[in-house]
Amino acid sequence: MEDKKTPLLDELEKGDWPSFVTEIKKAAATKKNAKDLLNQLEKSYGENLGHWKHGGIVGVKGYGGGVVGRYSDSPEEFPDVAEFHTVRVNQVAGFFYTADKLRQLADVWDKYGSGLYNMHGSTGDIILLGTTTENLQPCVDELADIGFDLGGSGGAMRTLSSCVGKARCEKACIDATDIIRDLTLHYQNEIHRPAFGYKFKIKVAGCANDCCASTARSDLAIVGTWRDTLRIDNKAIREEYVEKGFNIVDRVIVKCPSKCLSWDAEKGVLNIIPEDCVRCMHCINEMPKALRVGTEEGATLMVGGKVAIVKGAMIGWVLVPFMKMEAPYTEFKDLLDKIIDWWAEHGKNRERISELIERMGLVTFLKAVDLKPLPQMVREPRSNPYIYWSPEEVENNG
Amino acid sequence: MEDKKTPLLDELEKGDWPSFVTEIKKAAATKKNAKDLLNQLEKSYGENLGHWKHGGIVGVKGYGGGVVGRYSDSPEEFPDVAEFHTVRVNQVAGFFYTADKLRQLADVWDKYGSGLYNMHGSTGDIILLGTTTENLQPCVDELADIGFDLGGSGGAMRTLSSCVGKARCEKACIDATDIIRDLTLHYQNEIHRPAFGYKFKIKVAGCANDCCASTARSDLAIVGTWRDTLRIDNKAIREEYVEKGFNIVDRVIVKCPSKCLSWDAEKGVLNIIPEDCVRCMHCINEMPKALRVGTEEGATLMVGGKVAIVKGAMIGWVLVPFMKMEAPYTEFKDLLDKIIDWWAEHGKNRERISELIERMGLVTFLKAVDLKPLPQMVREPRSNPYIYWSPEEVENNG
Amino acid sequence: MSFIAVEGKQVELDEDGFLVEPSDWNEAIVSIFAKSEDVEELTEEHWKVINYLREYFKKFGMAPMVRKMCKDTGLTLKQIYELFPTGPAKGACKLAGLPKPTGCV
Amino acid sequence: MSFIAVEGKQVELDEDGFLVEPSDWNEAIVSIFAKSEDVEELTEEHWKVINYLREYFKKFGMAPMVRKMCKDTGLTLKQIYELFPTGPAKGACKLAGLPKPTGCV
Amino acid sequence: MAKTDFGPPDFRELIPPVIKENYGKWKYHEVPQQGVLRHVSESGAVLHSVRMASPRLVSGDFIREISDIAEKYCDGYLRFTTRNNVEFLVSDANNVDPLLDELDDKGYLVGGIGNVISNIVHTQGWIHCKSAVTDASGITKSIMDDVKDYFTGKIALPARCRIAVACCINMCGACHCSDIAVVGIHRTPPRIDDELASKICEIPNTVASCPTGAIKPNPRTKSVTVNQEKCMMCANCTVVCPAMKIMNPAKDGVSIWVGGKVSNARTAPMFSKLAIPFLPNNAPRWPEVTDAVKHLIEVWAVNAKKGERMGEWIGRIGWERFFTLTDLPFTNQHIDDFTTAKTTFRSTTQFKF
Amino acid sequence: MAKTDFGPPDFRELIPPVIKENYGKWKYHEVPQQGVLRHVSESGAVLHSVRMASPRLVSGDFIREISDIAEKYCDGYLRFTTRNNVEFLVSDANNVDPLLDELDDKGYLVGGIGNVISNIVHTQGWIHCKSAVTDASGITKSIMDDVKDYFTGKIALPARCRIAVACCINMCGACHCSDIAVVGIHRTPPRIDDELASKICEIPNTVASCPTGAIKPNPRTKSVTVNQEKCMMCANCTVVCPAMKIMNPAKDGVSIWVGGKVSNARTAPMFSKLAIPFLPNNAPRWPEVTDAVKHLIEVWAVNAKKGERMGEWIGRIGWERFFTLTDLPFTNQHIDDFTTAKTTFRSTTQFKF
Ligand code: SRM
Ligand code: SRM
Ligand code: SRM
Ligand code: SRM
Ligand code: SF4
Ligand code: SF4
Ligand code: SF4
Ligand code: SF4
Ligand code: SF4
Ligand code: SF4
Ligand code: SF4
Ligand code: SF4
Repeated sequence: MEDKKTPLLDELEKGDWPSFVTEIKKAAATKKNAKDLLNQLEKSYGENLGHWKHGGIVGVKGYGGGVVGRYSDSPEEFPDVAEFHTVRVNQVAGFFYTADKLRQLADVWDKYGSGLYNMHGSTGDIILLGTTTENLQPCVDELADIGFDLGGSGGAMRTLSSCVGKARCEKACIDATDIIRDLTLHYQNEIHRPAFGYKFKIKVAGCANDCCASTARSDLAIVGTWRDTLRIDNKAIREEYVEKGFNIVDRVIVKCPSKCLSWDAEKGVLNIIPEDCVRCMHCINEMPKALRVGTEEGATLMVGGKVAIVKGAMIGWVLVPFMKMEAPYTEFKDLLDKIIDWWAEHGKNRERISELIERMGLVTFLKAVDLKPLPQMVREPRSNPYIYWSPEEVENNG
Repeated sequence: MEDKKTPLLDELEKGDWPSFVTEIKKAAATKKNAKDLLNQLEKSYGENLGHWKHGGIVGVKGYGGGVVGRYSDSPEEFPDVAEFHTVRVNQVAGFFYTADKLRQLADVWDKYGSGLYNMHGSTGDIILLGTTTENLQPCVDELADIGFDLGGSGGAMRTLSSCVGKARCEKACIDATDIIRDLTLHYQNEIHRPAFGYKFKIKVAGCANDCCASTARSDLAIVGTWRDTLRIDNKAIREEYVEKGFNIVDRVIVKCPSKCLSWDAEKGVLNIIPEDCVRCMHCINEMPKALRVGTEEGATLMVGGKVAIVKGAMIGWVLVPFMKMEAPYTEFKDLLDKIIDWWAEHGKNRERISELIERMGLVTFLKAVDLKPLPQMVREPRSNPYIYWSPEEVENNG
Repeated sequence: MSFIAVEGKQVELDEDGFLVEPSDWNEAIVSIFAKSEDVEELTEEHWKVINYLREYFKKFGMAPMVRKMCKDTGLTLKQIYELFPTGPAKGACKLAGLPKPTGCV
Repeated sequence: MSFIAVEGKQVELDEDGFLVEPSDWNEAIVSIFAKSEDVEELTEEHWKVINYLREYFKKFGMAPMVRKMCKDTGLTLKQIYELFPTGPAKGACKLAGLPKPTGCV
Repeated sequence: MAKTDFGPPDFRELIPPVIKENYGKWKYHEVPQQGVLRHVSESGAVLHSVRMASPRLVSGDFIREISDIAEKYCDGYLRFTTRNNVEFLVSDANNVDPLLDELDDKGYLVGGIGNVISNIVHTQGWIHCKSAVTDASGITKSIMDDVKDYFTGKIALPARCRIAVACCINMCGACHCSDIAVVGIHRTPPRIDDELASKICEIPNTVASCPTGAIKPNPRTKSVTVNQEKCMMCANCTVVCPAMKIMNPAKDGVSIWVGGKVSNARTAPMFSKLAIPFLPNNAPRWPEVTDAVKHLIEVWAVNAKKGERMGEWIGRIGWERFFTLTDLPFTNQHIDDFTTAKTTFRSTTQFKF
Repeated sequence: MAKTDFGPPDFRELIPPVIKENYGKWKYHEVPQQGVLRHVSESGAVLHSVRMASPRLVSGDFIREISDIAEKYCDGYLRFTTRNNVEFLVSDANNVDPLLDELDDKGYLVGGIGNVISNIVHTQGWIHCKSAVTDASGITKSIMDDVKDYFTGKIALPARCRIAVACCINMCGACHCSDIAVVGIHRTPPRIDDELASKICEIPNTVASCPTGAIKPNPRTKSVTVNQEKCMMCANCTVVCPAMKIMNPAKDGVSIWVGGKVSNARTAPMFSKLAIPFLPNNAPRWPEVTDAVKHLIEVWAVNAKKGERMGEWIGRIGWERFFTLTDLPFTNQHIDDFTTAKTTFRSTTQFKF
């Protein structure tokens, strides 16, 4: 292997932000495939053209997914990335690691792969970047030895991820990390053996700040919320904020979307109309030392988040305004099973659940999963007069 | 003709609001068809069912529309409304009449019709309610003698209507009544001889209060506006409003949609950020004695307003943010001709212009009528990545 | 509903004077309809329009839009009204024996 | 790309080991593929799945969705994996000579 | 050939001198009392307009009576408003009170200005339209009898409330942007007379008329078929094809929609949204409908802030609160399923319980 | 058979004792300095988290180095954030400053908390994805070099600004809800290898993959055809059918989108909207793209009120003003023409000149 020059990529070693090129070079010092990755990438930079072939269907025994196959379209030129498959390894909930655990992982990957990682992939997996077909099975076997299992790919339930949740966040209304751990274990088969028409993603955010972008990126988002009133410590408001020059009116009162807050400057008291609060988190975000989420905790379930393909991007829609989330999450799992069942049954190839709901109608979906229509589900009721009446409804109404 | 009882309709003579039943009865005193109208209506009230047949294609010489044909489905039972066509008579701009003019009208209609009127129909016409096929031509001829012409029906430009405008409103930025009079005369052929695939409505509102619901109800709405700054008389604000207890902050400042107003209580001065004002009219509406529209007057053109059939209701879309409207309105007519031409050329049967724009794309339409894309035309730019690039655009951009 | 006698046969018309049974149409009926629709004399031009309408309907199952009809026959709207004073829908379509146009009113 | 010898003929495979030329498929190839896909012995059940896939593809121009395949063959997903340890897409479809599934990954 | 294409009478010849002289020069107006507008010109000239309720459907007697009144107090000048009220255009301020007295004597209602319920915009109904599910005039009369104190200003409201009534979803009254809209609806699909259709139906037009694509040609019968599960009972096909019938007196009914507006004041114009999918079509006085309308007005009037129209109020409190406060059930029918349905789904965790 | 279906390691075994003990009991946090979070528990216990930038694509050396650092200051405990930063979980407050010093010495950047530009969420690009129009890592590095002072907090911003980069419109980085999104795009339609397609294309799937219905089966060639006028160059068909190719190095490019957000704080989540339809794909440093991003940030930073994110700012000033202030052209491409396009048209006379 001659040492090819990479003048274009070298440009990306300049500047203060940590450089992925430098990282690849570090790996390339010992790894031929990392070196050829660099070479092929340099070529792409010169031509404005990627050099990976379409397709790549490789895997390990017993699993239908978890590996994304890749072949170079110029294997003669870059023989060491002729096969360069990535392994999607299910991350630890909350992305928590210890030095030991990481080193174990690095040891395995040094042995079988390129020594390059995405920490983490956009869905949440640890992405082990590049190995050969031959190395896949032993690599996965040794990962199993250190306790790491594969994540999802293909028409499967995808690797679940969450925000840090109750582990380190005072705002968490649900135990996000426990929920994804529990669901991940419960749905191993659905994750590892693709049997759906397309991907199905679940993400869990401890509160409506949605630090894992759950409603934008998951077919089913579980977002923490509360049913009672947020907790107000007026003393702390005064001492930690107002008296220190914090402009509570400009920064909080006028920005409350439901206009349910008012500041009694004389008494130094924050008033709230509890039933009007839409639990947007803003006031709590601004005064974390004085305001806290309520105590009657649970989750709002949002269905249908995804990006543009095929029918356009969607942000998840309210499906269940409030559900208690207590281990073992039976109520949730029952509902999820119904949802997936309906989708798997009626969905076409490569049709996400929101697209199916759009095609068949929200009402049809609600009936299938035994949920009642609620005004919380819509931004507004219909404005067009194209109302469908089932014969039974006509009978019942008059 | 025996005198049938109308117990159900009689119920509608009770109460303080003026009764249409009473009106019909007044006409029925001398008119057999008004009497049979009442009888047939009584039957409808009893059965929850109308008794007019489908269709009715009658008319007068030289005109393709202006009359809505109607036949009773029970001509034996109600012989005097066996034929009961309505005549759509083009109203006077601004709905202005004199006693004399009205009496002339009543004289003709007493002679040939039921003696019943809708003052006015929803499009704006005087609706003469019910006559026979035979009477149509002489009726229309005599209407012509007193200066009344037919309005539109069918696939035609419909009778134009407007708010009262500069004739009686201080807010009018354009001469609404003159505009519809001018256009009505200019487009007589398009109004009287249906040659389009469907109706085309034009309404003119003197300002954004839109007292004739133009953007909701017309394919092309002309709405008065201004380009400079609204006029503020601070003395009047103080004396006519603030000093009389008017809460300017609650009623005006916080309700300004663009938040471009502030009230300097100390100086008694209303400040405006002129370029932020979206000319919504609210502040002017609240303090008519102190605020006035600007002086650089013109109109915003909105295209596509209509109700639900077939593709759902639309509220007109901004097509031209600002156009001077000075007689003889040549710039406007040139544009309108292009619009109608494109629509008549590409529109399907019963396809309104907004539906055609929806089907072919706003950009296609803009190109056809020689208008440039402007951010004012949209609430927001596209959020989906499905961008069409014409080969020329690709050449030009890179 | 009413009936007219056409070449000895009773032909049914609807209240607007349109044929109830499309297959009743024939040239004799055209002459009768011409009178009621203020067409003084049936010229070649009239027949051009009538034949065009019949063919269009046969082919597409519906009447052409007025603009299309003008384009296809080469006649202006004004000429159409000169030929058929009661207009394309009430006049021309009736003479052509088409179903009564039900477009918007 | 690579080639394998099947009954004396060179058959071309793509990098994933799928047939490049669908018409090359025959029963001998199934046996060869079986080995690379960890299928120890081709049973009647295997053939049931293979034949089902081929017929489905012929009829609809695409592979069935996994759930449909389970329903139609009466096999559970678990059983499919027992028959084809590398799974329906990589295993069963390959043996059936279908184009490489390109669904989502 | 008769005279054609001359257009309507010129309004310039039908306006009072004070308008002619001050045309385009009006400076401001005030409302000295409900039902009376006082417009003041830059020149100092003053015009009083007195607004009187009209049933819209009027007789020649009515036309002559208002003409007489106009002659008596306004030199014969009067106009109609875009909501079908009558306005007497009084040039001589001294005539205002006598005019008001006479109107009062005769039992005419005066009002309709500002934060009130003005006349209902409505449609033809059984009086003249073949498509009518219900009678718009009858419902209008029944509602206005009930709410007339809001017209005359006897009871105050937070803002104007514009009501419209349409006898079918063609909505000739343009209900789609009204504070409260009452719309006749069908709830059963159309029935087809195949025999008639084969003679009379312009099949491509009928197929194209269906918003949901429920209609397909049926070459066998030379007619069409309707897919019952896709049919939303809009009746559009029945407008196009006389062989399709949808009237069903036992099942048809009335729906109520709220929160629309037309003006650009404060907010953009808004569509009305479904509040009550079905009420019985109970002529001659539609008690269920009038009660519902009154109820909606009252809940709004009590809860809205000053200046908030129905839609603005709902915009502030949210639809979930609207359904709670009005105690109306939220049903399958409220959930949109037409072409842009997904844009109506709630894509935020912000809501009220 | 290998061990399967056992799932990931249990996080409970990988969290520091202070988290174990105070799990679910955190009371509040503060940010003593940029890059450092100080969480305080109801019990009074304190945890410091130090956030460090990561390129996401890292080597084994990096993994080992951060492990070493974690061992030195955090008993080996660390985590990654949902935006791929590294967080050292420091139980002993005394270790915070030494840790910061060591990171500084080693040239690592610390920051990313609060009203800053945190790490860019990005995708695989030419490094691993067959669909990549551009290289996400390269663009990310180029942008972050330019804006790093916003990451470290050296320059203040009105609010957080979340940037995402995706190498194609599949948007694996979920750009669709970002304050600023950079997305690789095609501008020419796919080319079909009919011969290959006839062998390999699952035609019904390919036809169904087209958002605009531009693809039709071609029975003659046993392949498909693309209607060029309907094709929006989305490349979805090329994902489904290997016989369709769309890469066009000379014409492909980069688009920029703005104003999206994910959190429900204050406003509902928002989609990003098109700001710049096309910039050249100019590796290795994409100067046109970095300039545009910087420009957008600067215009926003100068004009937004405190606390206003990109989309909230634009919401207040309006898109017409956005285009004026940023001096960006508004083009045909900005006007939506997909399925719900009409809901994006402006239905009010309220706008700014
Ligand atoms: C690796 C990863 C990007 C990354 O650099 O992090 C990725 C990479 C690919 N995505 Fe993705 N997606 C990744 C997260 C996402 C996300 C984000 C998320 O999951 O939160 C999205 C948006 C959310 C969503 O699902 O809607 C996403 C939306 C897509 C789509 C569009 C799906 C849609 O319904 O619109 C495709 C297209 C497809 O499935 O054919 C796609 C397809 C792909 C493919 C498989 C393209 C292909 O057909 O070859 C990419 C493989 C690249 C490779 O060679 O490794 N990827 N993809 C992410 C997965 C890593 C992980 O497992 O953690
Ligand atoms: C008379 C009038 C209602 C009234 O009581 O005032 C009316 C009556 C009819 N309208 Fe209308 N429309 C009337 C104003 C409207 C308006 C309001 C307007 O013009 O401002 C609208 C809503 C605005 C719009 O055009 O979108 C309106 C939207 C419709 C529609 C639905 C059109 C659509 O595109 O969605 C139809 C259905 C159709 O055309 O087939 C329709 C159809 C009809 C028909 C012709 C139904 C029919 O096919 O027989 C009605 C005839 C009733 C009759 O026998 O007299 N009418 N119609 C109004 C005309 C009077 C006049 O000329 O002044
Ligand atoms: C007479 C009339 C115009 C005409 O040509 O006939 C008219 C006349 C005036 N309108 Fe209007 N509007 C008239 C129909 C409308 C309509 C159309 C409708 O209701 O169908 C609207 C749109 C309603 C909507 O938004 O749905 C309308 C929305 C307004 C507004 C904005 C109201 C708002 O805040 O949303 C104003 C401003 C105000 O009231 O301060 C206004 C203001 C006015 C003023 C004050 C203008 C002026 O300075 O002279 C006039 C008297 C006030 C009044 O009646 O309350 N006018 N006005 C119409 C009377 C109808 C009636 O008999 O009730
Ligand atoms: C560490 C992390 C969660 C994790 O599990 O990894 C996290 C942690 C916190 N977030 Fe977050 N957020 C994290 C990603 C997000 C995301 C997701 C994203 O950016 O992709 C969002 C949604 C962004 C959006 O809306 O587009 C997010 C929206 C928020 C918000 C709402 C911001 C807003 O006003 O719109 C807050 C509230 C605040 O900052 O006051 C918040 C607040 C916080 C707090 C203060 C919560 C707490 O009390 O501990 C945490 C530290 C603040 C910080 O980083 O600024 N976090 N936060 C993520 C750090 C990512 C990073 O490295 O930069
Ligand atoms: S989503 Fe809420 S609970 Fe989760 S990390 Fe963010 S602020 Fe904390
Ligand atoms: S959480 Fe949001 S809605 Fe509730 S009071 Fe605070 S700012 Fe207002
Ligand atoms: S639309 Fe404007 S100009 Fe016309 S009457 Fe209403 S307020 Fe006056
Ligand atoms: S017209 Fe409307 S936008 Fe302009 S200043 Fe007045 S209230 Fe504000
Ligand atoms: S709303 Fe319907 S029923 Fe009423 S007049 Fe209009 S078309 Fe006729
Ligand atoms: S009633 Fe409406 S939805 Fe039903 S078939 Fe007719 S047109 Fe279609
Ligand atoms: S955004 Fe497109 S090119 Fe980038 S990783 Fe995802 S699928 Fe591949
Ligand atoms: S690139 Fe997209 S729009 Fe074009 S043909 Fe392919 S799928 Fe259709």
